[in-house]
Amino acid sequence: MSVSEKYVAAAYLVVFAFVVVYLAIMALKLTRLEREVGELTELARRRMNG
Amino acid sequence: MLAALAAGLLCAAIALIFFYAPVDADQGLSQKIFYFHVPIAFTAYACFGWGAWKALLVLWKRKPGADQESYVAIHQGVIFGALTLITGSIWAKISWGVWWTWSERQLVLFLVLFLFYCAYFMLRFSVEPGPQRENLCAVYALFGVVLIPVSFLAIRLAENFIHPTVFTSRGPQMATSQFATFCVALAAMIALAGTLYRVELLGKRLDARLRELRELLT
Amino acid sequence: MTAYLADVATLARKDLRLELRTRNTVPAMLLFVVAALVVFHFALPAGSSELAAKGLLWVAIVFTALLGLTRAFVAEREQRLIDGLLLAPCDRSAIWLAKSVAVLGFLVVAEVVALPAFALFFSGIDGATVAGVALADLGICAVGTVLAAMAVAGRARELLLPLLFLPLAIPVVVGGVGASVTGHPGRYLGFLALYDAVFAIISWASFEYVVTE
Amino acid sequence: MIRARRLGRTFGTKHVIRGLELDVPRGGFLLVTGPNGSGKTTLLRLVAGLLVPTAGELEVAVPRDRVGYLGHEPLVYRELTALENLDLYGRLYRVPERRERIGMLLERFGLWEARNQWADSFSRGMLQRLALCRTLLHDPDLLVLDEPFSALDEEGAALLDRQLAELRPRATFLLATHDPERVSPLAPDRLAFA
Repeated sequence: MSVSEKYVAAAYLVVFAFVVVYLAIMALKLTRLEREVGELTELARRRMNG
Repeated sequence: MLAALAAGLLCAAIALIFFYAPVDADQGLSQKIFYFHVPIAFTAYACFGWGAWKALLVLWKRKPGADQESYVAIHQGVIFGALTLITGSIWAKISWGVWWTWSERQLVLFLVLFLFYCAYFMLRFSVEPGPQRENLCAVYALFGVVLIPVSFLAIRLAENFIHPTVFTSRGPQMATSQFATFCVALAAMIALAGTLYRVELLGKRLDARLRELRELLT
Repeated sequence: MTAYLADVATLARKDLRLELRTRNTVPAMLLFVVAALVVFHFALPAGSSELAAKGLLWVAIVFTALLGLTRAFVAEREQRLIDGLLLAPCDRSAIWLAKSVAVLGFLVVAEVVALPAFALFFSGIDGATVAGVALADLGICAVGTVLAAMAVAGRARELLLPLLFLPLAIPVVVGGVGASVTGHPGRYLGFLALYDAVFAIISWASFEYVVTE
Repeated sequence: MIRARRLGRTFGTKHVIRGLELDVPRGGFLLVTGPNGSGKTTLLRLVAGLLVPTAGELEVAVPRDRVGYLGHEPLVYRELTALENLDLYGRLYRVPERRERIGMLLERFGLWEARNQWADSFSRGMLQRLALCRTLLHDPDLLVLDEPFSALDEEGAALLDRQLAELRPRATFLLATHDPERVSPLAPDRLAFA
């Protein structure tokens, strides 16, 4: 791998890394949303029979 | 569906770039970055344009969801802008041995736009959510899209007194095969941006709806 | 149309009278620009070219304008006086035009002192530079007033305005420095005029939305 | 004159006004009461056109130059004199015989002697009177008054009462106050905010 090839690989890696980090953030957000929905359904159930 | 398309196009693009496109005569393998760097730049422009279009809808048609869409689009634009700057500086490192060069117009323009749109977020987070924030962000987004051609012209004018352009690529004349690869790569990038845009927008709408639900219940 | 200009004149006169009464913006800008030029003198090492000094003149002008713009809507904001102007039947863009003219006036007063001081400290000022400064001022005031109104709506006002303003000032600096440094300033003055026209129109049209809450 | 359908206004996440129905005929007098922060001021600012509704519709059948608004802030420049302030607004509202009208109003509200003093030197009550002059300067058809009696001494309040009575037949009123008894003889209908 000549020097420039290493850089090419680095560039593609950076792009790939950004996408992966982005997906990770999205995943975190989804889990938070899911927990929130859980809380709300719990609240609603208590409200219904409360 | 869009996500599947994006995934497919991305794989096709990578395959084409590495196996099909001929190695460039003078720049050798480094020319491969070109297939990623420039499409990312065009995608960033597309995101800013889309953000400005949504901003126009906010001001003109008072569409309710438009402000959020404009925000997410510009957020995508800044992400792709950052990628453009990074891949651009890597390309500069390979081709000319320097991590940053003022002579590459595209790069300098992106630096200006990057500063500008970071200020967009500063503005957005310093104003209370509400009609005024939507108007301010929309107006600023429109200023941004007007700034793109103006600062492109400025950078070109600036070149002959900052230092004459020593080396800049005139955008290599592409053989048909290279051009085909380029188009696939561009389509892949735009599809990727579209997918991320939709995902983030969905996330934000879900947030808003949950907040409403929480209000109703408490 | 004359009614519109009458409103602009009324509002601009109000701003000028307020400034004469309180005298808190123009003196500050005058002192700032001269102090900046002195600082630049020490910032430039002995051997540096004359062109560098010209470039720094533009930096001084942009930051002096920034100082004036930061204070542009302070009175309207502190006593919520913007409501009084918004209630009035005049077109909201008249408020923008009047405030731009007022800030332009303050900036010109500061430059009337700054340019001779620059000629004294560094090197002479040619006609192109003065033309460049004049055209740049128009653009700076037009765009800056809208941004000042935006920044005032936010929390961190003094921090926000420079961030919003500087990226948009880059083309003005390029045009200005180009006009005063290169041999053929024509292109740059043309560019500045284009910048002024484009951004004056978009500022004029968008100000209405910037002030509605 | 003023028609609101499912009117709503939100600040950030706080719904200050939600689903408000309102119908004030021409010449009507609506008294708005309620504790602080219950949305009185928000409603008045919406009607005066200083705020944009975030939900529902609001129709005010009065052009902007026929509306007089008096808020918590007097909306006068502290570094200008009483005369200069009124002259500024008089020009903006294109009031006919501006000088005479300003003189008459200053006289009526007992500010004539202080006409050349800076608003800065005015007491809270005098500022309120100056603000009243500003509100009535262009003889508005719709008067939006947010707690007009606040900071007024006995004499000032009497002046205002007389002014309201005089304008009652030919203007529409929207008045927010804490002691409705003072104005209730004039106000047939009432809106109480929870």
